[in-house]
Amino acid sequence: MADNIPKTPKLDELEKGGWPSFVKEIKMAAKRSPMGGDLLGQLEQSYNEKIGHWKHGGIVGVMGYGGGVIGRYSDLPEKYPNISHFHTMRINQPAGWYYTTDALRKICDIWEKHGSGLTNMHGSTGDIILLGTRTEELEPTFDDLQKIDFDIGGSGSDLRTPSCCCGMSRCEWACYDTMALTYDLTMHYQDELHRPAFPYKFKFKMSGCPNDCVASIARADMSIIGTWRDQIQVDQDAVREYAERGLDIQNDVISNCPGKCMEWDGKELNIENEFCVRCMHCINVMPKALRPGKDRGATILIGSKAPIIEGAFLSSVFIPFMKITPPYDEIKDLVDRIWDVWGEEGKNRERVGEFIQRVGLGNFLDAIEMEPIAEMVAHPRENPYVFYEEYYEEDDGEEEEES
Amino acid sequence: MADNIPKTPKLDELEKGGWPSFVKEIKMAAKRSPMGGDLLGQLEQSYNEKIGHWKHGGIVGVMGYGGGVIGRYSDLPEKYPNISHFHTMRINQPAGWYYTTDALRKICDIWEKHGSGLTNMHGSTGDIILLGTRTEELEPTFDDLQKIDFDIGGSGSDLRTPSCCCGMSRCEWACYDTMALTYDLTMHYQDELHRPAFPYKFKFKMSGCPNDCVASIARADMSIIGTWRDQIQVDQDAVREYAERGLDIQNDVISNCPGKCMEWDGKELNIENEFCVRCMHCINVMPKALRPGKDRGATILIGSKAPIIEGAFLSSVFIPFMKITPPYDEIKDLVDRIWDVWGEEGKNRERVGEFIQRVGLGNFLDAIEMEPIAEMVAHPRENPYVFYEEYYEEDDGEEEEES
Amino acid sequence: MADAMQKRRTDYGPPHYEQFLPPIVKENYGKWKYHEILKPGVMVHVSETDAKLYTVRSASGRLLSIDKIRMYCDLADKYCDGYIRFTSRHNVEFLLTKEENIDPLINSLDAIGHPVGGMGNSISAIVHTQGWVHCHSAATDASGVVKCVMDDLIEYFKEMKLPGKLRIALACCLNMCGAVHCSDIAILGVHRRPPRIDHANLRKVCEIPNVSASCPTAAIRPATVDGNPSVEVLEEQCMFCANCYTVCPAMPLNDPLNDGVSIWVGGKVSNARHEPMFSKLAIPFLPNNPPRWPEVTTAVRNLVELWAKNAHKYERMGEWIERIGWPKFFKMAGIEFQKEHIDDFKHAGLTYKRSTHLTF
Amino acid sequence: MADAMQKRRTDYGPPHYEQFLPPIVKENYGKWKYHEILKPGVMVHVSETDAKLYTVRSASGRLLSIDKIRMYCDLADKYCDGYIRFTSRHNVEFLLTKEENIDPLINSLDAIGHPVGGMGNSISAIVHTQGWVHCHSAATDASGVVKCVMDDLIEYFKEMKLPGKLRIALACCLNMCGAVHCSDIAILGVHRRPPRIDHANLRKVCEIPNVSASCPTAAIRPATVDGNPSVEVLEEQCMFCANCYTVCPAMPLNDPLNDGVSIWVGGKVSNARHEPMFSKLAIPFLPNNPPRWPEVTTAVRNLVELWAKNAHKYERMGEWIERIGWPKFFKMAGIEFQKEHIDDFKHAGLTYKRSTHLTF
Ligand code: SRM
Ligand code: SRM
Ligand code: SRM
Ligand code: SRM
Ligand code: SF4
Ligand code: SF4
Ligand code: SF4
Ligand code: SF4
Ligand code: SF4
Ligand code: SF4
Ligand code: SF4
Ligand code: SF4
Repeated sequence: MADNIPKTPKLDELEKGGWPSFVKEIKMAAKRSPMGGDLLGQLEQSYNEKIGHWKHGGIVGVMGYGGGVIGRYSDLPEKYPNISHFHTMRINQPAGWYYTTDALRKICDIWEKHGSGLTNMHGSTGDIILLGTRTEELEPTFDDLQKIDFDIGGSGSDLRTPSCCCGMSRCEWACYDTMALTYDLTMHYQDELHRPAFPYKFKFKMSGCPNDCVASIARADMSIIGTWRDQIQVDQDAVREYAERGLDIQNDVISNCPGKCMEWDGKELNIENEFCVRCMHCINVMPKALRPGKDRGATILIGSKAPIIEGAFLSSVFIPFMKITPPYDEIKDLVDRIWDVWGEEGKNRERVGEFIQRVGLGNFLDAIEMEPIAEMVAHPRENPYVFYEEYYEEDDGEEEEES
Repeated sequence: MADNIPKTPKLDELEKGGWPSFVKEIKMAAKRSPMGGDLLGQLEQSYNEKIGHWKHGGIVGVMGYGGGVIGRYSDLPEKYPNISHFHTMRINQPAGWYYTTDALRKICDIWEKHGSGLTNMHGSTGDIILLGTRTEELEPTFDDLQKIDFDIGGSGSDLRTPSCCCGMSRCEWACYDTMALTYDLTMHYQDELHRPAFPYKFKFKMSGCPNDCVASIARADMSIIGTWRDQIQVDQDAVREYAERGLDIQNDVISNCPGKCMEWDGKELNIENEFCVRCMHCINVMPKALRPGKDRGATILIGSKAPIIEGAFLSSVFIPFMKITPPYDEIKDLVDRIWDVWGEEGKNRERVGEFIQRVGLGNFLDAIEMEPIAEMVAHPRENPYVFYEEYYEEDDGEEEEES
Repeated sequence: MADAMQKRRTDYGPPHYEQFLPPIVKENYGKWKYHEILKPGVMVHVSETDAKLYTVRSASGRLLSIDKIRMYCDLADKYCDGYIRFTSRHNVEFLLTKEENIDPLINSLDAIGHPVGGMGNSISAIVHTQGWVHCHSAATDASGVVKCVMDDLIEYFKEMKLPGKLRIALACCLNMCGAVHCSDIAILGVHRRPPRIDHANLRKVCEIPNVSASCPTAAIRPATVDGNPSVEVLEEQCMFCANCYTVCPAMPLNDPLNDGVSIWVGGKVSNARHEPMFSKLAIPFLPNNPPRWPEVTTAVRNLVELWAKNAHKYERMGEWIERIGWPKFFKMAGIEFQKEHIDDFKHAGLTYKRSTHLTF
Repeated sequence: MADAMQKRRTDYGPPHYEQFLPPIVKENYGKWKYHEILKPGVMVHVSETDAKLYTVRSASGRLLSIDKIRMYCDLADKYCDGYIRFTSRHNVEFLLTKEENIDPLINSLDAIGHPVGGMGNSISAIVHTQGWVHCHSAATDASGVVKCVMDDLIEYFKEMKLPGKLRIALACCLNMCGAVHCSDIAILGVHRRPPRIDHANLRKVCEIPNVSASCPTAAIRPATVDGNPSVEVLEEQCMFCANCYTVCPAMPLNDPLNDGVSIWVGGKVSNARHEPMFSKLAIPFLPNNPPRWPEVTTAVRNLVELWAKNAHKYERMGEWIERIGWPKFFKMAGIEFQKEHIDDFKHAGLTYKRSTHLTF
């Protein structure tokens, strides 16, 4: 039982209010582990001084793995000796973040034994975050995790822990099995996940439909987002029922349709599917009446990331439509080709999206042997600066390689 | 009478067809001046060889003027001696391109006497283009032009000949007097127009309303485009008349309104003017029923240009609304401040739009002592890279100039 | 020992999700037909087999002690046959097959301080990061600010009275771990003082060419200071991205006098209606004012309420602003437009207003 | 002589427009109330004073001999009291007060080969440039291509059977004298061979540092060739902008084997409905095939007709394409999408498709 719980008048203010209190959580943990008490102390000091008290990084890890642990040391180790080490372990969550209470309890037991008793459920990449332990506890923690079959997640310049929306497990709109694909890719790329060998991090995120409930288009180097190729399935009776129950189909649905491809005459909803951009809005508003088509798969996009350095990117279309079925060879082949080129020619700390922008999408496609298609661009070039690679010479009249 | 008219089987093909034939024009001119004949010959050769036959530039001009003449020499002077010199004179058109036949005939007479007899009515900046004469004819031509009060236009790194739409002279939508402003600015800036002293060219174009019939937003360093601040004037009876005569107000007008601010219940047209973006569409479609508001003036935009070097720009909003009334001091003051800063700090061959982009709009505003306003941007920044210029130091707690 | 090494497994990956799925989910996997939100934080999914699955969503706060997780487990054992899940925004979800368990579960969650909600047209949990609790880069705290903002906005979590979904995210530095760059409202910790260089140690802990190369504005140059090979920073060229610090510990930017928070608006991720959008700068700077960050909570509440009052149904923050235009937004929000709002990074020119589409 | 110099005026500027305005225009200046298009190429403006002004618009071809101008003057004297104007697209306009003069005027114009039209939902004259007739930079001819394209499209000038206005522009090189960058359809002369350097003369006619600096891609480097100080071009870095040639005559790009024409679509200038837009690359290259440029006329006609058939009323080319999406446009136009279509200049990343809004 820890007895180093300090006075924290500032933090105590954060025990009030309707939202769950992280201070209460730390205090609970502090009863079990002295780490909690020192964390409270240091944090209260941060609240007084308006500055954090952690040293910069520090490379620590688990044998045989190059990533998955974030080293962290207090910059006031004398004052807060129990958090002089306060490393984080990233544990690869099960796809879709489903657990049995049994599994969760086992994780808690391990973390009670080896760490601070504090977690993030989950980190924003998706891992289970075990928050705060000492270097010498890393290996024993891993030892115990092995026994319950939980492995370490990604960090550093490696594949990061893939994550996905709940997809088919609980959503009627999933256009492919997000959890199955996530599991499969995670297993297939264990080496890349655990041993940083890329120019920089690489993230996969899988969403079952364009609602993108895992924010994949904004934060994954490869975003795999479900969609369909055929017609939206319409149950006209159910549409009429929505209308009768007061839904203003013209204003709420049709005038919000970005494809401008819907008509409603008070009886029939007519969708010109040829111009539907698969935005999901009409389906979202009338889930009982409309459903994605039957010819389902996913759009593969590439390159999103946070702003450092080139400014933030959203992922951009790479494959407009791909059927997503085991053993997922088509995706894996694509991933391998991308990694080969980026791994070879990417600069240190250059995300794949930045790399593509630097070398040019057209050149990148050449390098991975793919054909350019119009779906990859919002619009063709506006400037006339085309790099033609060949020209005719007088003597022959034939197209020549440039000298 | 010239007798050097060559055989031109290729060009003769261009005497056929329904569109006016420039070949016929050259042939007509060739009957008066041997320049025409040699031009036909050289052009036929270009058509055979698929390449032009003019030497690069050449600086020629008229005494006391630094611009207004484009030097041009044939690269086959032995073969086509009559166009060994073939300079162009740019003559400042009257605002709105109105002429009396008397004035036009006098120009023709001068050009018959001194030049090829060929013209462009007009050049794409707006000048009268007198196409083709010899160096020794420049001064005499100018001499004669003086007598009929036509002056030379701009070329090189100077103010270029301003131009405008017909505005109030023939258009019901003109929100300010484009022709009056054009004349006034042209007269006020005669020195800048005639003596290149800028980093690069500078163009004014004035359009009376957002239809922008002189393409000012695309090709003027300063675009002055009429608009209004109050409500669109609506004649409801006339609206109903349009509807009765078959105009589909919902589909043709309302669903095309970018402000999404119109409603039509079959009887009254309701415009929420607060959200109207002054696009002109509804007015364009129903000119008898709708008119721009009464509180009229112009939006001043800055910086458009063709692609060389930074890529093409459209002009961007600088002053959302300005009353445009003589003596136009507010505009002139703005212009002077812009020219001062750009003239001082612009690089050689850097248009003002490129300059602003290079130094940053915010810094440019500081330099010309203007406040930033939200109307200047399509949206605020998306990246977090703010250059704060000051920070607090420990010792004083006061904001400090950067060291 | 060799034996031990051989037994030590690696690369076995996460447990297969299937073993964690409740039986009803396994049976109806891929067969869900539609869903309905029954009340705040509660929805039902109906399967083609007519099975019904009830979901109760509850705020977790994300930073959880093992004690709390065990409490969750107790509830899941009692009401959900021992199954539980978390969402992509770090809420906890209880999956029920018995409708009558919903209210008792909600009451039990309330009792341990975990409100139910965040579904439909509401504000869900704030996606956030580590802050002073764990990260070396933080320009503000994460959990603390989130707690204050959500305490203040809790009604919008618990009820569904907004025009559409509103997603808030917080990141404690420009690395933006999370989705700050694409959120309806984003709270971003910012530095405003150039790195203070530890000249004595720099060469020992960092490679000078790497440090120089790390700066996107080329503000860092090799220099000799007090006889030590080190670097210097052209302060007027620094925009406080902290990329140099990520690369080199001897370049810290953290600074209590100048660190604080900026507020961004109008981003979105989903493809519903409008294409995804980036968040845009609304308020360049608010001070760090722990423990309750009143300036930040007020600013966020004002933005939420302005949007709630004025947006059309289904219009996300960014869609609403796009319709009314940024000048109107700044006017209505009472935010002064400043130089800081004008982009001056690589694609700045593309953010200038290049048309006369203006309102007055 | 001194006397003569004193009398030589400069800077007197253009004549004041007022002296050239027909009396009806002077009287109703700023008082126009509405207008109506009566038939192709003919409109009436009605004033608040009830005065009526008829305008007849006729194609001039722009390159005019003084003979033709004199013929115009004769017609203007006969039908318009000696007044005449030209438009911003280089058509000639006759302003009439007597309705009965309209048809005789049209007939006289027809007789001298100048069709009437270009008003309302039609194709007006092509804004164009000098080409081989006068410019040193031209990668194609201007007047010739324009003549061929308009001969082919003349029905659309003479009639008003299009969904909206369609503006075509041509420029003979990347300097784009005109409005090629913002036209519904643009025809642009392009070079495709790097400058061929006149090493013997370069130093005499140009300053080497200026030449190097002129290249936006930094493809030009100082070099000594055959003992002459000159420059060399890294050919794979050249995108044929000809900026070096503008600065230095010893760097010509004109080349019969590689010069030709590219086609661009979807630009607009007016603020009507959609904000102004740039033209975008449709066809990267078509050969120069004088005198009738059949590849170009066919390509342009196909684009016009595709748009005419599929666009909604009032939809300009770019608005139509934006609604249906570029992939559909390429498919419908039968144009193969190629590497050349993908932007790779400074803001290239912003042209990538960053959403799942796709059609199939
Ligand atoms: C723990 C976590 C935040 C959280 O509280 O959830 C986190 C924490 C850190 N991130 Fe992150 N990132 C975390 C998700 C993200 C995300 C979100 C995501 O993955 O969906 C992003 C934005 C998306 C992206 O990848 O672009 C993100 C973008 C960054 C960046 C900027 C990368 C870039 O290319 O722009 C850095 C800087 C770096 O890599 O050097 C960074 C660096 C860091 C470091 C390692 C700090 C550093 O400078 O070395 C942080 C360690 C904090 C600590 O002390 O624990 N973190 N980081 C998230 C990982 C948990 C997990 O594994 O589940
Ligand atoms: C005559 C004219 C084309 C025509 O047939 O109408 C013309 C002709 C030339 N232009 Fe132009 N420009 C002409 C209007 C334009 C326009 C349109 C406009 O003014 O509305 C533009 C695009 C708008 C703009 O200013 O950006 C234009 C953009 C250029 C450029 C690119 C400038 C840039 O910043 O991107 C150059 C290159 C240069 O300045 O070195 C250029 C250069 C030239 C030169 C002087 C060639 C050169 O490299 O030095 C051409 C001389 C041709 C000749 O032999 O007669 N011309 N030029 C137009 C002037 C006539 C007049 O005074 O009325
Ligand atoms: C005469 C002229 C102005 C001048 O001072 O010379 C003119 C005159 C008129 N324009 Fe224009 N426009 C003239 C060039 C332009 C240009 C500039 C250009 O083409 O380079 C534009 C911008 C084009 C663009 O967006 O790319 C232009 C965009 C408009 C529009 C907007 C059309 C749209 O839907 O985008 C209107 C409104 C309409 O027609 O409904 C308009 C309307 C008009 C009206 C109806 C205005 C009026 O009430 O008198 C005039 C007759 C229209 C017609 O021709 O159908 N005018 N108009 C120009 C005739 C050029 C020609 O010979 O064809
Ligand atoms: C549980 C969860 C997925 C998961 O595997 O964890 C989920 C579940 C559902 N989402 Fe989501 N979304 C979830 C995160 C997201 C995210 C990601 C995020 O917020 O970071 C987004 C993108 C947000 C954005 O655009 O910024 C997201 C955008 C949507 C949308 C589009 C809303 C819009 O109009 O833009 C819908 C459709 C709707 O609600 O009408 C949707 C709809 C749904 C439905 C109705 C799908 C279904 O039929 O089951 C689920 C319940 C909706 C609800 O909460 O109101 N879901 N949803 C995530 C819950 C997060 C939470 O705890 O609040
Ligand atoms: S992304 Fe689509 S499939 Fe996945 S949970 Fe969200 S709505 Fe369902
Ligand atoms: S999914 Fe979106 S684009 Fe398609 S019909 Fe529905 S609302 Fe329109
Ligand atoms: S720009 Fe406006 S005012 Fe000028 S001619 Fe065109 S429609 Fe009339
Ligand atoms: S001018 Fe344009 S924005 Fe304004 S009401 Fe008319 S159509 Fe709408
Ligand atoms: S956003 Fe910055 S400070 Fe916060 S956890 Fe990520 S890297 Fe650390
Ligand atoms: S904070 Fe960023 S801009 Fe400033 S010196 Fe460091 S890397 Fe350069
Ligand atoms: S577009 Fe080029 S070739 Fe044509 S006139 Fe202008 S500068 Fe000369
Ligand atoms: S044509 Fe343009 S890109 Fe090529 S060398 Fe000359 S300046 Fe450089």
